[in-house]
Amino acid sequence: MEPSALVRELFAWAHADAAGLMASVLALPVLVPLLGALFAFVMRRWAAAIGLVTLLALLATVLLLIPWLLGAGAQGLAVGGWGAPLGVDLYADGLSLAMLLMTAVVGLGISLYAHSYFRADPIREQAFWPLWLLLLTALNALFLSRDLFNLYVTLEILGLSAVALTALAGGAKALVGAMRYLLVSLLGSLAYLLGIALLYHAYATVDLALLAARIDAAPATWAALALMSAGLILKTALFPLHFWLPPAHASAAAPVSAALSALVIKGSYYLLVRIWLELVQVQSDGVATFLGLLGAGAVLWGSIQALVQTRLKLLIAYSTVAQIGYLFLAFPLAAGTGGLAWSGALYLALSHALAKAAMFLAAGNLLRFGGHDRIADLDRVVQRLPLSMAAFALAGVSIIGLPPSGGFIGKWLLLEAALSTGRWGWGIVIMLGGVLAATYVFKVVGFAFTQAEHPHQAQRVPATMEWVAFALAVAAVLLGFLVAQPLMLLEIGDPFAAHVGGMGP
Amino acid sequence: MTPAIIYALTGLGLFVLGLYALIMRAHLLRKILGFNVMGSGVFLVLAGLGQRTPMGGPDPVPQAMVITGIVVAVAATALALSLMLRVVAATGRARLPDPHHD
Amino acid sequence: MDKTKRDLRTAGEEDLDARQERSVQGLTRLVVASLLAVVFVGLALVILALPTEAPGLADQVDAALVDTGVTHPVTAVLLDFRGYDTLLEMVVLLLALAGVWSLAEGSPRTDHRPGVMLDRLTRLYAPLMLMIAGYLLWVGSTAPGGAFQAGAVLGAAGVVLTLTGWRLPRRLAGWPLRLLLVSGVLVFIAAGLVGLGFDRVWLDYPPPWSGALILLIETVASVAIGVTLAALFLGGHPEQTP
Amino acid sequence: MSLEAWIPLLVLCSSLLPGLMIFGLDESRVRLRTTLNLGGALTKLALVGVMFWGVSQGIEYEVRISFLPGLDLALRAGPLALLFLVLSSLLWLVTTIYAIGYLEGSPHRSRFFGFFSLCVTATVGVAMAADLLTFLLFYELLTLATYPLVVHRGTEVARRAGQVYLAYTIGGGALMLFGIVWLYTLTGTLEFTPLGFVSELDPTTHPALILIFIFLITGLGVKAALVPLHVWLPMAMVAPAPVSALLHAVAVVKAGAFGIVRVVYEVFGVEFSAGLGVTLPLAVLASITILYGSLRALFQDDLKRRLAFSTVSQVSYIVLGVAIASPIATVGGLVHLIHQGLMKITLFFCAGNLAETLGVHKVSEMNGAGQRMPWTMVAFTVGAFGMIGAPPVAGFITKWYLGLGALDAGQHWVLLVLATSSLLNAAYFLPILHAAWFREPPAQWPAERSLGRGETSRALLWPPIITAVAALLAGLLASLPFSPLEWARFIAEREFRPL
Repeated sequence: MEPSALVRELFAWAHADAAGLMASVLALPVLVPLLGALFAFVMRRWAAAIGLVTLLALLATVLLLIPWLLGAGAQGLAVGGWGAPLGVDLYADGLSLAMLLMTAVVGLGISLYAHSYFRADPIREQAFWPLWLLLLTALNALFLSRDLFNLYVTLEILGLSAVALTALAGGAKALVGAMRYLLVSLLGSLAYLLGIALLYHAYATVDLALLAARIDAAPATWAALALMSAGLILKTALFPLHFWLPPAHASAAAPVSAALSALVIKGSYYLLVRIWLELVQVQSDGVATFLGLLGAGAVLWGSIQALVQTRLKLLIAYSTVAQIGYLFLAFPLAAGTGGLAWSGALYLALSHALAKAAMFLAAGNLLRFGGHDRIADLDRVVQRLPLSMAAFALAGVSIIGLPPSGGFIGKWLLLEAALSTGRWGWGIVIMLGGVLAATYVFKVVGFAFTQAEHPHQAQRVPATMEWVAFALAVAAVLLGFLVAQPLMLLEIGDPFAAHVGGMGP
Repeated sequence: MTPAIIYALTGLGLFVLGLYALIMRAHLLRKILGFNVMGSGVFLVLAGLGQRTPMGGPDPVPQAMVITGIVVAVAATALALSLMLRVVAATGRARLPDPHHD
Repeated sequence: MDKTKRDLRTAGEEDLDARQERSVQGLTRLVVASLLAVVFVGLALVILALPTEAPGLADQVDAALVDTGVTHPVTAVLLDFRGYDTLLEMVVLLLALAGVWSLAEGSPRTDHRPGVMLDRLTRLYAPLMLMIAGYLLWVGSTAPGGAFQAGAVLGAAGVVLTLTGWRLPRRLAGWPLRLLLVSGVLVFIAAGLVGLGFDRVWLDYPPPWSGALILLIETVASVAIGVTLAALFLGGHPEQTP
Repeated sequence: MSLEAWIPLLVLCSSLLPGLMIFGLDESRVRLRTTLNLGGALTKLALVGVMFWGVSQGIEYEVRISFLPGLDLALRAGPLALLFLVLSSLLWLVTTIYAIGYLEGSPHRSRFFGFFSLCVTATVGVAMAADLLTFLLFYELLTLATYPLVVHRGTEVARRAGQVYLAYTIGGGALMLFGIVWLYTLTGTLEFTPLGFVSELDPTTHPALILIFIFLITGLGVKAALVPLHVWLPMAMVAPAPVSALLHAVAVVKAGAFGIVRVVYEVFGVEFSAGLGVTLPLAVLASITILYGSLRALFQDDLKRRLAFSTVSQVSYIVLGVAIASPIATVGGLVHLIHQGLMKITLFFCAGNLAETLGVHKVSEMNGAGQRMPWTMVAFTVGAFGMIGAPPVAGFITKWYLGLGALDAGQHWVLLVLATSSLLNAAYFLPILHAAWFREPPAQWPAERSLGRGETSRALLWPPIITAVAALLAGLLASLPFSPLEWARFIAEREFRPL
């Protein structure tokens, strides 16, 4: 390059208006945790501090995005300046934003908890932070990407970091759980990737928006959708492919369990919803009904399994299996009710994230306190560890779907979608799941009042760990009061509107 | 039967064979190998079908995707092997117990 | 007498159980195999139904190649068009290493003194591999090759060295090594930021700098990849290695 | 927001805030806790008094917060709400005093009083709810807040009772939610309105409306302990006596009965309900409950269980009054909301006193109790006569109006139910009174304790005396303005289309 050209360029740099910079802000939710992970990896001693600062920065970033998107509507960013189909596009609408916000808030809670949780174990602590920050990177990248292949890479980062975090607990159960989780996750990813291969070779693009415009009901489309959906369903642990979830989620360390149940499964679910919303206009067709039936199966089977568990963490993990089922009820219910059913499912996803994180963290406190998580031997924790028990119960209120809580709003919207179109069956499943959830939640609460046969020596639980669990549970309940704002957020860019493209009739 | 189709069908075959091993084989190393065979199958489909350009030259985009895919697969395999060693150390067996009895 | 009988019976029952289990397994095998065969046939039909000619993105890549600063289309896709993918892919590699390190308690590999042959060969191969890596890196912008290929060869060199008992000096095995490991991703992110000054978005390299930036990224990345691969092979965290 | 909007919120907060503060209090801060409790109760009573005066002057107190799209959370204090509000805030004060005395020195009092306050908060919310959604919200909150009180003792029996209680109430709540959402999809509103808001719907929806009615009444019937949904109530007797008072008189069963009143009058409209043909089955169900409860009570030796089955029976008088669908019966049903509360709480306080002071839990142990604890047994006698329906105690007024209403509506069979029930009431109360007053006391009571200088401590003695006097006055002064009866008449006039 000639010197004069360089000077000209530098001059232009100084006078450039900041449009590129502004647009690139959209990449910050990915870059912030990524940089945090790199620093935490290099500077091991400072890992925890770096992690907490990163989470605060991430929350600030996402909060910054909210007014921007509320004002300017959905935003895109052609990373590298190329744009689809050559380049990779990022895109943020209300749906992505809600998921980003959920990740940042729950992530901050889990981080604060983890800071106390790992304090006595520097080796685990140093290993935890880079993996955890990479997990957040993957989630945010997943929520922002519009490119199916790029999404494959984010899915892999998500899966591998989740597996490594699960194994972090050590011990045979956690390792075996992690191993099974890894195999399942890899299998899911490959099925998804094969689907993408078919889509690319049929339509010469992997960009969701372009695909939506080009796609037609060719055999390749259906095969690809089937492969991708199967892979994602496996990763989301929808009944009957949920077998891997309870052992993994129950055997991990408390903050990891919380992250897995609250956030990680939402990643693949989000992607599935995106693909369906963009590529297939969900009508009341067989596939949607099929997904709904699996969801209903998950609600009932997961709840019943939760009910018969004798270990608290397994109970909570099966509760996750059941709650995942609710998210899939939106597929059949979306026909004719559109935004109502999807808002309901997404509202459930958000409140489940808060509530389930609170539950697992509270369970972690009980585990540390008593040294075990046998439900029948909880031994009067209701007065000995009231804050954690309150966290569990409040989170339970949201999981059950009692008013006022985020879970109630989600179930109300789903129920409204079901009943306004006269689909009683789905409505009955929604109600039944709530009653079963009440039974298993209060099974735990009941034993928290009684005395165990063999009283045990109790360990101290740091106050931070108790307060974080409590705060998340309160947030899950408060989500039931502040309904207008989250719903307004979800509206940005109209993600649930019927798209022009797609294969709908 | 163009070469592209033959590659793709071979890839599919590998995918299915690997899947069989991943599901049915008990030994973890075989499962991990099954995953690798599956992966190779997918890459073969991805790259193979990229040869259907009118000019006959390969489409570079799937090739780049395959490179990315391979690196991801290598990374995943490394983690899987490492985890397997830990599982063997912890349980004394290189196979997964029945999820309902552990 | 009784005892023998009981033992025999038990053994017989166990045998029966095992046989039953085997037959169940056989049935499962059959079911799974036939299901997979159906999947294969279905997908094969789908592939056969694809048009025999498809331009893909080859033409568009060719058309845009002049703006990338490299002449090899695959490298252009990897580092420019879909550079974001590549960045995340390097993150995957790093993540795998972080995961392996979190799992392994010290190095699981026991050191064997290498034989004379291996020892001598290593002395010969290691520099050669280094050179090949350099070549692959350099040629990547115009012909097949590039950071990952170079990194793979570097990694192999590292593996060979490791096998012969060579270890990173302890004072380098701490943060300097980790900094080297993350350098690929860091430089990639940083290079992406250059465009911001030219009113371009992140990872959009300004045209006159594009080729140079890509080469920089590739160079650092191939070293980082090579070191990561070698470290993955070693398993445990080198700081904890005896 | 205007002053009128603030008062309903303040009524909620007057128990919510002390409740939340009490949770955070250390167990030993007895005086501060007592101050918070009584301060909250008195404040609430004063605020309710202000609203009572205001409503009688025609002011409606209302506050709304937007909730779901198209749906608000709204509190409104109209005449019907006031009926329940006055009852619950008055009895809460009395029960709080009693509970402070009853639980003196026992563990976990902060938790107890915290949930106790939440319970009352939920109850006043139920009273003031201006639509079905708000109603449901507080109704479920009530379930949650009472659960820890039911299992308070932490025994295995208590835990089981809690499980049963929840199974019934949560199941009922789920049915209600189902019905409410269904109703909302038909009407687009859930606002309570005198004469109801569904009568304009297309006749094709009437089968759906009947189902919705069934869902709502079933959900409410759980708390109102309609047979066969009453099972939880006798089991919940393991809880401490103040909790029994709360369940039976102040909050829980009342919330159910009150909900049935709301649904019949202000969702469906009583005349429209009658037109749908759902009131007669409801009246039959209520009658069955009345007779079944009384019959079961007859065979209970455990005093609290006998009282519990008596509640099952008595609460259904309210439902019966509603279901007869005549203005006069309505007056009887509504006024019984108050009357039953006053009488039943008296009886439970007395039962608690006997248990605490003498260790007497069974009817068969009550011989001569009147000689050992005369004031307690006087109060008990007043309550028992009220239940039987003997004039001049409040219960007589109820039965009188129910009977008149049945005649008015031409449903003569109800008279038979009332007569039978009164006989049964007499059959299970009079032997107790006879034993307590005319039999010789035993040489030694099961577990006698000395509490204070009188027959028992003052905090335990005054509450039943106050409520017994109130029950007596409600009967004696029924024709004065602002008596429960007059207020019930005032409401009934609004709920029927002027002829």
